[in-house]
Amino acid sequence: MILTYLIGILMGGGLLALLLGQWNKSLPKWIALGTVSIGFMLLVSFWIDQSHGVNIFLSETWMAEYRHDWIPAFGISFHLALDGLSLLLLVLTFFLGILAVLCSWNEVKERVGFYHFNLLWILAGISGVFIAMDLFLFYFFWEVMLIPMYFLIGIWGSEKREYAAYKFFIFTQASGLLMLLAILGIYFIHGSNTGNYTFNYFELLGTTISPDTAFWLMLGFMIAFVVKLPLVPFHSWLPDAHSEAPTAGSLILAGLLLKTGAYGILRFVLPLFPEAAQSVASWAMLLGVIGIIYGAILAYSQTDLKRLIAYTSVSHMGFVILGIFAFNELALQGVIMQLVTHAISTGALFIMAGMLKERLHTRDVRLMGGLWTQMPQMGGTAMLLAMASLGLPGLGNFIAEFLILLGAFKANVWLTVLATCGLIFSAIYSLWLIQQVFLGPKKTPDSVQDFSWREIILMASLILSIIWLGLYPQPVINTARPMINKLEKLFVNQSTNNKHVNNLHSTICIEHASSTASFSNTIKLV
Amino acid sequence: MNAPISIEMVMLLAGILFILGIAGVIIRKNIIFMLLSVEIMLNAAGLAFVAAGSRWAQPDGQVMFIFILTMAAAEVSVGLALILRIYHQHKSLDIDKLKEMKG
Amino acid sequence: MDYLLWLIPAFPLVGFIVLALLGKHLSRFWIAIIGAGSVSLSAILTFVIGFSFLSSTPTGGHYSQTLWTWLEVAAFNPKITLYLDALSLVFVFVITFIGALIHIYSVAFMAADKDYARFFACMNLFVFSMLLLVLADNLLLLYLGWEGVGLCSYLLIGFWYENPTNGYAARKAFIITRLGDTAMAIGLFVIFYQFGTLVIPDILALAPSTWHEGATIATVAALLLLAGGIGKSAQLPLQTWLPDAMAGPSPVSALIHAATMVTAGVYLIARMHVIFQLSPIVQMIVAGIGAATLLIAGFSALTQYDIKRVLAYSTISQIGYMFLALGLGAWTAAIFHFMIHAFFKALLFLAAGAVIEALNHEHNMFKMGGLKNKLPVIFWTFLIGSASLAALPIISAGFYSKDQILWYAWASEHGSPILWLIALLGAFITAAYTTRMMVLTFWGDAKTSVGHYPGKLMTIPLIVLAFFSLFAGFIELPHNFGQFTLFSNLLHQVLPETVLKAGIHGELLFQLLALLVTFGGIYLAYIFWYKQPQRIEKLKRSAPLMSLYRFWFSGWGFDQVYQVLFVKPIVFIANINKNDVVDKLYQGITTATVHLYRLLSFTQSGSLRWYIIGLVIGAILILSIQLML
Amino acid sequence: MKIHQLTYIAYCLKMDIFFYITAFVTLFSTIMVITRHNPVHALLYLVISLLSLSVIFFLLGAPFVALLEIIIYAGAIMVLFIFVIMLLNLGKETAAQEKAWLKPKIWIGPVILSTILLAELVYLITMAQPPSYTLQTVDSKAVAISLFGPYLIGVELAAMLLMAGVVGTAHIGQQKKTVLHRFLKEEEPS
Repeated sequence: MILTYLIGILMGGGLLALLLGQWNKSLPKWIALGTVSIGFMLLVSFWIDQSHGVNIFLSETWMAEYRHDWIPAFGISFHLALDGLSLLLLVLTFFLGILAVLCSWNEVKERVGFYHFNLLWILAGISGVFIAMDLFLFYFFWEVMLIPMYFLIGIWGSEKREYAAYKFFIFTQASGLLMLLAILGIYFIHGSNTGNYTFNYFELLGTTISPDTAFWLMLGFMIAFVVKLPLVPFHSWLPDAHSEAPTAGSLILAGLLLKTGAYGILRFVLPLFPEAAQSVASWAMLLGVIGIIYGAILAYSQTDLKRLIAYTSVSHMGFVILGIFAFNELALQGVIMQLVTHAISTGALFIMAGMLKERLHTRDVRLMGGLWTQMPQMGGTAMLLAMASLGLPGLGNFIAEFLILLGAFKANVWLTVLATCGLIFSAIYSLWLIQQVFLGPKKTPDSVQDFSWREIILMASLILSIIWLGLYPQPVINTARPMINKLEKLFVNQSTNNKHVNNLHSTICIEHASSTASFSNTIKLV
Repeated sequence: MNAPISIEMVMLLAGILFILGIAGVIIRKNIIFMLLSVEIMLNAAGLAFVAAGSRWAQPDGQVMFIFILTMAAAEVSVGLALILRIYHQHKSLDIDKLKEMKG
Repeated sequence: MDYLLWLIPAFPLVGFIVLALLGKHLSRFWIAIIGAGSVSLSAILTFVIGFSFLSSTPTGGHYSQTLWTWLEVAAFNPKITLYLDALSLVFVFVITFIGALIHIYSVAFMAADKDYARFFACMNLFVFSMLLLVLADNLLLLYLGWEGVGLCSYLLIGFWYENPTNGYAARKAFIITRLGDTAMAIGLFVIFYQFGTLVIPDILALAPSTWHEGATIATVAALLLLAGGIGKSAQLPLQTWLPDAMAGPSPVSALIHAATMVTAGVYLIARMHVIFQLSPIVQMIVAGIGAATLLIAGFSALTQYDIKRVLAYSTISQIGYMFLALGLGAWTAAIFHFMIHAFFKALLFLAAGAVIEALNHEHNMFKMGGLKNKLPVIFWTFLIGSASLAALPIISAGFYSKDQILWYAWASEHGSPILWLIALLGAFITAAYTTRMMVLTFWGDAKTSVGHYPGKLMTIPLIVLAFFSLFAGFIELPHNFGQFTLFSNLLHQVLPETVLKAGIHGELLFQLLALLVTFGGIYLAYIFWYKQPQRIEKLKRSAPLMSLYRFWFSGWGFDQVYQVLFVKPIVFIANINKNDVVDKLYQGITTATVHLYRLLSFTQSGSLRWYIIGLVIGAILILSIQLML
Repeated sequence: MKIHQLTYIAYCLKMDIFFYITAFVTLFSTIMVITRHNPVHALLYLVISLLSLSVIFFLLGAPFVALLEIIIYAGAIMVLFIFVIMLLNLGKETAAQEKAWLKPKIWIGPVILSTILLAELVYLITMAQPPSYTLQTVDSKAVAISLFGPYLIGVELAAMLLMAGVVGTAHIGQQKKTVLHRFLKEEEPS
């Protein structure tokens, strides 16, 4: 039942904020803060008693489930379920939700009620996406999450907000429609195979589809998620949306909306179409690597601060694709770590960019410089965040990127080598960001005051979580483990039919024989 | 008394009349002449209907012709009223003057 | 005693956290106490642990302490475990002892600087990550220390951040070392998939059984680790960052770019010596790189006018010696040279710092001079340091460590006359540029007045380091001076003995030859830069020599080559592609639709005649289709 | 052969020629309608063409329609036309204007188009070779029965159409009363 409470609270809070917004300006933000923190507390308490209850190798992955018929005629039911992956992403949603409300405390002046309504409904949409187990419901939340974000960018954005809002909307909507086609496709195929027409995820899992239709359906799903998780050819909406969105908007955009794409692939594309995913794996990994390098090079040349950070998240998301299509436990754990740590580190960078915009009224990096002297605290946090984004060990991002690369190394050696070179480019743009904004001679004439108490709390919570994830990520890995094992079993028995059968003892220990053989012949090829 | 005229002949005549009507509409620039040519086209159509009706000995052809007549009557009346209005406003009946409905 | 092990890195970490968070509010006195105190505490602790380690070597020859499991996914579960054996003991001793001295020195040296707290915070963080690097039991923890050290060198090189050139030098250092780190990361992947674990002792145990000698995978793994080492130790192709790294304060150059960080590569290769032994080709490459770097850096040092850049190039060339020794399989000689080099190079850098501050930030040696009697302490300590650098026989410690490398260059199994000749030429050049430096800074007439005399806090560390630069050498005497090899006995618990060629003798002859060469170098430099400076003028006039001079001065043109080959293209691509070619694609679609709209609106021209003609054309088309079918 | 058969054949022959004559008259008068400059002449030619058309209807055995044609079409509609033309007094100068407009350059294009259309139409009609049955007459009784039988709705719709026509014409035709006042020159909105 907790699942419906979570979404209900958010939606109700949004409406309340909207209604009370008319009367006085400051009430909506307190309502928003209240609703999101209640949700967060509820979730964390659920997670704590779950982690006591569940032992590490629990086979039963689903922690909570709630099902209620919505349109029985078409087999559509209000079906929510929670497993390790969704729990992690939900906690992340509520955590970033609180930060979003906090960081837009005095940034938004006009129509505050409607602003917080949008904010809360985006969060409701996103948490809905993470726990919906009915494909129709999933698509419903996919749209619910999209429209308020369009308003957020369109109304409270900066100069080119209409262009950015349109672009964002058209990109996501068009790909979403393709996904709807795929959903209907699988709905009808399942219906014709088994007679009962239902959108229920668990029943759709087993449908047997001919390989080429499976390929096209998989592509339908993939296009929606690949646009959301910006993979290179479809990424051009991200920089515009980010640079024009208000701080809270870009925080949620970077922190959560990108994750819905990755979550979608993990939840729907891999389990529903394993063979099709396997066949397209090497192409997807190649696109991922291109994304890493292309995003990094572009980030280096930007002059608008938020665009620069946006391109860095394009580059980081390239790692996610590389990890997903490596199909082994190491890479998948790395992907989930990357989702969490990227959300926090890029979210923090965006809050930082928002603060700089509040102080200097510009996002142009060329006009900033030498801010360290006036704002040592902000400089210190920015340095740490830049180090997180370039993957300094001891911070969360390193764990994620190392696991992804380690996992992907087994799947495809040369692509991983190329991806590791991406790390060099990430160093170049992160240091370039710090050099442009904080170091160098002082360019800004007026004096700028450092962090206020609200900002300190904001930043401290983010930094502590990055460092905690960097030094002790085990809780996150344990929560995601059952789901990952189930996913990996799906792909391990896929690969048993190829020629060198890996040895019998369980998948726990690495197959020496197969990896050395495959690895040495790749080397001989060179 | 069934006349020995073959149906294609009549159809041919109707076709030619129709073509003449279209030519008239296209060639002339004065609205009245265009209206006239439209009348010719209507008659040609009516002829074709009646010919077909008599060919199959069905009254439908003639019924259709009657409908064409009523339509023609209504159309001419409204058309001519419009022409009066145009004449008052533009002081000329040149079709190319009426260009306001541009895309 | 191993339960105290975690305190050694813990002290500097605590120092860093306190200074980073509360730095602004503490007074200078307390900042100095915390900053220098934390490292001295861990130095003292190292003595205690070292003493107990040497007196009663623990079972298995190492202390180890597991703090917590860092990560546990499928079969990959690296733990945060500290592992102290003979090799890491030497390194920890050097880091903490010399680190403490440098911290004490910088208390006085940086007194005038406003970012006092930030300096000590970064220095403490550096010592912490270096200790972590050296005490790590698995390669992932080593990698954490490895990158942490790179970060601190970035922070400290760019310490005076107002000046953008410092920022550029700092970024250059970080990115070039990052090149090596990525190669090393790939090496880690290879090793993990070969042995299923990253714990160093297990790897060294499993390696001989998993790989046969000269296996392709062994070569690949060794090459990748070597690339990591080259990046960090500024060896050939990746050495261009060290001379620019002199933009940082002198204590930083002393600690990071002389004693500890740059030798991280040496530590890595020494630690993973089994892998290198399994692929002789890579060992030859290591020796080759060492020899080439020592020559190139030597010649470049000869032409520099900035005192710190001379020392930077000399560091590169001395590390070249260490790589040469590692390549020859003379593991203990390399580590011995590392220790001795740490002493006298730190001394030289600190003394140079004192000289620079005395002449209020004058870096150019040709503008210095006559400081012999003005700064007597600095002069004597500097003299001892350069004697040790030039490997003055018998008295200086440098002789014992470099002589060993020279001897092994000839006598060891992989040694060859060419390598020995290169090493000898290197010794000659080292002697030359050291005396040149001495002569230009201390002898001759004073060109700039001494503004500020170094206080007691700066001179004590210099004296202590001078003492070690003289007497540290005696713990490892060459074989023909009697069997007194304390240092290598200690290290042979971890590193294998060096195998000599059969039937090699006459070490004395080689020592005499080395002696002659060193004195020759000193005499040559004395003549050229002190006795008859007009010879230099004569040489300056000949054009080819001048172009050679400029070539050497720019570090054999590596910088320009890299600028043209790598930096310019990437910057060019980035700037061209500023607003995203792929975005153009989508804008293309929108402009296409606009054009389509304009085309269609042309057909609604408003003239009735045009519509009717359109009707007729339509009719004709339909009829013609009807005809065709 | 019986006498009535002979008269019948003669009758048919005569009838055939008769049809061709009236067809020729219709065509000629329609062409004249299009080419005349003076609108009144064109209109009169149109009346002739309508009359000849009603004769053809007779020949086709549709006496009711023929009469209708004469009464309504030729009688009512054409008279309306003449009335409007007289109202607009399109006399000589419109004829001159028409002559100016009817330059060969203008009508060459449309004429080519219509000849192509004509060619296609003729080819299509002649190509399909249905056996040429003789045409039967359909007297007005049958027409009336079907008019008020199956086509009842059609008739009602036609009635509505006419009513709409009348209302439309009344509304459009309303003249704006221009009140001539010595000082204020304002127009009452129609």
